[in-house]
Amino acid sequence: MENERKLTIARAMAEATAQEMRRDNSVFVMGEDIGQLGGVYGNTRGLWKEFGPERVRDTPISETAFIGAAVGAAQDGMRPVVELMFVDFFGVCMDAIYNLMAKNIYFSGGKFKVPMVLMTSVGGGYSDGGQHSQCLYGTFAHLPGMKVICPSNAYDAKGMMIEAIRDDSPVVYMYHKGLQGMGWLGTESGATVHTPSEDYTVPFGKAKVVREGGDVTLVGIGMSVHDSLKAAEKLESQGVSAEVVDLRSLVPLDRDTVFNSVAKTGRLIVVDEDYKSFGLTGEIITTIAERDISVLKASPQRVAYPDIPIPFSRPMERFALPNPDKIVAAYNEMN
Amino acid sequence: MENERKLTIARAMAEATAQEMRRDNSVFVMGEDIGQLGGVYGNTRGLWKEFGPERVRDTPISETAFIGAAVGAAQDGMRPVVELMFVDFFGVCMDAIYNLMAKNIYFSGGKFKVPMVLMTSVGGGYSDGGQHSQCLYGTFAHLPGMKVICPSNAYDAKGMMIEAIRDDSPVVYMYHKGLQGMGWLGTESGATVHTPSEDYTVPFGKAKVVREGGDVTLVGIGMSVHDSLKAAEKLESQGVSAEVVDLRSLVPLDRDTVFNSVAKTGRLIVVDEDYKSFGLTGEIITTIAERDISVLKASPQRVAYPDIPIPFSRPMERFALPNPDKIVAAYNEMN
Amino acid sequence: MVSRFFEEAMESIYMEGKTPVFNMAEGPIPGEMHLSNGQEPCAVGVIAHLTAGDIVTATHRPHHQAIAKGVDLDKMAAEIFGKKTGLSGGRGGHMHIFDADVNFACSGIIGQGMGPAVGAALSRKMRGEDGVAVAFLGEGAVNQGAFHESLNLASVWKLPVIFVVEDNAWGISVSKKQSTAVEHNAVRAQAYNMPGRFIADNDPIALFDVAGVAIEAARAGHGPTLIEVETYRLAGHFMGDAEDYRPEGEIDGLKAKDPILVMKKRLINDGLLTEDQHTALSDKAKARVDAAITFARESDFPAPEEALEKVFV
Amino acid sequence: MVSRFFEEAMESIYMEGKTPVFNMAEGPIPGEMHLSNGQEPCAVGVIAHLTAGDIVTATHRPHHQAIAKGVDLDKMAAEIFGKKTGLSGGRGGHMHIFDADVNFACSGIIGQGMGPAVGAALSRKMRGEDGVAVAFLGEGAVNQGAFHESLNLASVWKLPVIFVVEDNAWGISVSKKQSTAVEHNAVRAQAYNMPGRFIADNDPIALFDVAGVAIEAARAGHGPTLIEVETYRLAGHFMGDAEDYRPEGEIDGLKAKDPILVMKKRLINDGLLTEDQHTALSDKAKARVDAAITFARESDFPAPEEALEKVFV
Ligand SMILES: Cc1ncc(C[n+]2csc(CCOP(=O)(O)OP(=O)(O)O)c2C)c(N)n1
Ligand SMILES: Cc1ncc(C[n+]2csc(CCOP(=O)(O)OP(=O)(O)O)c2C)c(N)n1
Ligand SMILES: [Mg+2]
Ligand SMILES: [Mg+2]
Repeated sequence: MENERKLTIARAMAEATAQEMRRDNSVFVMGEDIGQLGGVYGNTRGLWKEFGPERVRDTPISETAFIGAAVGAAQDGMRPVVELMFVDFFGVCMDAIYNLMAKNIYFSGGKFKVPMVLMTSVGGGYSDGGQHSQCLYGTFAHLPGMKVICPSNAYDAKGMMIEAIRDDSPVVYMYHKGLQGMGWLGTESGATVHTPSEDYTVPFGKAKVVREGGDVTLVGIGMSVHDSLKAAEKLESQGVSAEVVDLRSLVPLDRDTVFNSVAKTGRLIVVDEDYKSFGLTGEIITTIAERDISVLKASPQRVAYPDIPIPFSRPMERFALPNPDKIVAAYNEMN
Repeated sequence: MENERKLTIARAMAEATAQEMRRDNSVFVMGEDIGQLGGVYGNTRGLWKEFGPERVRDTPISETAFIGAAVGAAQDGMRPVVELMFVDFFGVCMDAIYNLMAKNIYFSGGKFKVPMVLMTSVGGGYSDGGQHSQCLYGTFAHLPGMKVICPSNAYDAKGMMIEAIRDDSPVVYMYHKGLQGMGWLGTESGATVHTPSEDYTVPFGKAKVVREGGDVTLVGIGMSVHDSLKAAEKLESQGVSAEVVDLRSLVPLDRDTVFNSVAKTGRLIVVDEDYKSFGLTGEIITTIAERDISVLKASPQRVAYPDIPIPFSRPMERFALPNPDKIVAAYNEMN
Repeated sequence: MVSRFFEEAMESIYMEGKTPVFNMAEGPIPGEMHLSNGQEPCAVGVIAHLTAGDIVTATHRPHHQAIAKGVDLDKMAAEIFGKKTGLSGGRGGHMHIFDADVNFACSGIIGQGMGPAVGAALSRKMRGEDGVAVAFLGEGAVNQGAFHESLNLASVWKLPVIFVVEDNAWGISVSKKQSTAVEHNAVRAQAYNMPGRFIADNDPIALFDVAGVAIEAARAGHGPTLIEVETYRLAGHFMGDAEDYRPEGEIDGLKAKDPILVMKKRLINDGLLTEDQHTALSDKAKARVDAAITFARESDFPAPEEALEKVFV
Repeated sequence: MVSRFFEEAMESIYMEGKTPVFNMAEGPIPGEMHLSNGQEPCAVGVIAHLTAGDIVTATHRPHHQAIAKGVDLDKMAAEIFGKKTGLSGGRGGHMHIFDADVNFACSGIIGQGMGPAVGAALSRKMRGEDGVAVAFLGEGAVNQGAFHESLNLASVWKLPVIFVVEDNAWGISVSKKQSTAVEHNAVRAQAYNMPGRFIADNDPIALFDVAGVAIEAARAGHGPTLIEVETYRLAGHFMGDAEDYRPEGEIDGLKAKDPILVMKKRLINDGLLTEDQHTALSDKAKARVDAAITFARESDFPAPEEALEKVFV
């Protein structure tokens, strides 16, 4: 039945992009291996066949040039959807991203629009080593001028992609490899959900309470939402009722939803696959602490990636990644 | 008298580098305009004359190549001191910094050493616009594998430079333009202090209580230490005794000193010229909150740069920058 | 026809060389100030071929390029003064001159404008609309990775974009010789399978001709061209630069070649301009600039809180 | 002499082509796996001239380069298996093979090895010590900005460094034609005022000769050389690549040109090798590889907490 149609995130992203491309000629896709190959993570599959190589453009390995070009095209009336294959590669093109894409609206006093989507894969867990497994949520969210989002499931993935393409400001669309639903990568089945075939948008800056509970609030994004949900199940069997908040977007950040949840539960654990220090976990905890510390019944905790490069070897990588057991342990150790 | 000799930070950095270059032939300096010009911010003045163009090497505007080259030279037994003229330019060479310089020790299991210093100017306040005024403390401190430091005065600047040059791991040495003591830039006189002429080191990972107080802890780094000290004076006249902590290094971060201070005062304000969200202020507040929330008598506050690109126009830039009055106001509004 | 262009060019050249905006570093105009004195021919020789619909991406030294492109002079001056009436309400400043009406953008990061120029050209090509993009850069910027990536991309996709290198022999204090493996950057065009042209001696006429051919080729779908112009930086890198690194006598030598004076002499010698006409043009240009400065001075500063606006649209 | 090099080369070539490490993507070896089958000549033809003291920076496809450089085969296999006995105790993995003993480093970021090679060469030059650095890269990597910056820098400073482009015609699914404005990357050497040499048809002997000249020139202080080698990627970009983008018949055509087989035939035809000698060499290489695999398999995994060590030294 149509309304029970389930998609992977990869297919949801591709479908959203295709629908927008049909609707609006100014939308086009650009990046490495996003053409005939359909994207290393499947998120452009089918587009090359339908729209051809002019609108689904494979690029040289020249991220600075093609992301810069996307900015120029966006300013000139196009709506590029550009892929940075792995977020780990941001270092070769960050100037085009944070100093150009993210700032030209401001520098022009709002007279230039920069309607572009920069999509990029994040996350590890499959032994791809220290230059192919990072999340870097904090790195992007820290720098002003770009919206930063990451869906945890296919429904959001589609709606947020359409929202991103229609936005006149630049959007960094992060998608987690472990949620993509690619056969050759282990995948989280919870990400493959009912996804309507018509177009719809999911607005940015609205976190979602994906599980209600009264004893502790677990906050995550992307993969860590699923870790949190699994931890909530485990806590349930301990008689603890956990609420889980899926941030969905980091910029803009829905501080109210997180605050309201913590105001209710009194306890907060932030779960993050990005590096621990100077990042997402600190921001979320501070959001509560600076607003009203009295809502906290215990010291808030974080379950995050340690401040180390990502190790290749499986036991070491597993040790470093967040997981449901660590979340449960963090709860049990809360004072 | 010798022991009352005062230096600017710029001169202290140059003196430290010269002393290490005399001591150790493997030390050399590389960057744009660090030769005959002596560095745009004066921190290599005199070196070219003493050591010549082989050891004080002007480079093309090729940050990726010369920072990458510094890594290669460091791995091969040299001790490069490299300059990225403004931290704002990190985007053109961040791969060489965070994915290469910061990770090769780990990737090699500690068998490669990467003894290099990447010095870079930070900070605004003189209307240099949105691509020449950033601090980006959080951006660098978030990514593992590099030490990240910033002196607030010439004494520390010299000792930390010598410490950095002798370190076998990469050190990002940020210096604040407004503290450099360059005639043509407004300068903070509190940064120009007694600096011994002999060599000495200031260890990383030790914050310094630069003013003792009992009612509130103000935490800063670089310029924000001076803002905090001025705020402390103002608070004093209100009858409030403020303790000021100069972090000095972000990686490693001396969490204990901050915690102990807040445990004593019960109140915390973090001052930061870097963007507010997902950065330094969140990390410091969380450091306290996660360890023991009960030491906090009021919601901790932050006085930081808003999440906007840096505006050029003077009234707008002044509005956005932290300053002593904002710190005092934050204290007065604390619940 | 050519003479009309000459005069248009003259007007701009003259204005730029004299624009008093360029002489202020302190007081009302804080921050870095990169003057383009001496480099005017590079801008006018190329931009004279462009319409408002064409795209220019400029550098940290953008005034001559902006004026030649027809950026609103009042608003530009006001922007440089940080006023509310400035092009972007004071958010950008001297290194961030943006004028959507004439498709002009710039940036303070070396080499950053090249990608956007390629993209704007792509945009026109995809929509089948007329339009050429011109990216200006210094000879120092040629050694930045963005140059290589952008020229390759422009060539592979055969886009209507022109790269103009203003070779003033210096990147701040680092000479071209110290920084660049080739004598002429024009030869680097070979690495991208595109034409590379060298214009000696800051000559706006020669540049005008070469740029005309390149721009016509671009409009006709024949792809990009790289143009290198030998030019002169008559001032310091930025205001306040002591320039100790310059060999003795260099500046005096260059001042004798001031393109504004050279051009004046040439036009008068060729009988295309009389002293009187020159004075009239000169007065007109000066008046225009004075008006812009007055506008800028008299405009209000933005309200401080406006800093928080226009991060997103 | 030449024949001795031939045999050394043969040995390495043969070993690599047969190295069973390369054929495992799942189970004991997770993560991406980029095989170098078919590209062995590029590595041996150059590295045969190097000593352990010389420097090599390799790519995401590093096995052939590592083996030719003399990286400890046991420890390398163990690293790829993620074992404690691996070169870096399992922290690096297949894209991060580091062996300080033979000055070998690599990286998973396209173009990242070029800067470090320039720097290592600078280090030797500054200390007046012998040593050449060789940076390997793919033809796709040539379009990355780091290429341009590094070649220019190496040339301006006249450093002993060789850039070797392994042109296998593909960057994952994007063909060289789609990505590169010139037919031969060797011509790009002109943009850096350095020699550019092209080696056709994956020929290790021709490469050996050209590399010898280049390396000797580098050692003699004459600066860098760019070498482009036409080579063949016999496998997918990484294990699991369906390769739908390849034109029909391409792989079969390439397989017929498998350099290991070609070389064997050539040596036997030239009377430099007998079938028996070949079998003996082949057995020896296989045994060496088997031993490395056994070592890797039998080694222990690191303790999970070791992940926290070696961030700094
Ligand atoms: C990526 C980057 N690196 C360094 C700088 C600092 N910087 C500003 S202008 C300049 C020199 C530029 O030389 P050139 O390109 O020749 O232009 P010119 O100043 O001569 O007009 C440098 C190094 C910068 N703005 N961006
Ligand atoms: C900066 C960067 N961009 C993209 C990638 C993803 N990537 C890995 S290998 C590859 C293709 C490389 O092609 P080439 O340089 O020809 O080497 P080959 O794989 O053919 O050996 C790409 C695009 C990367 N690792 N780094
Ligand atoms: Mg120049
Ligand atoms: Mg290739």
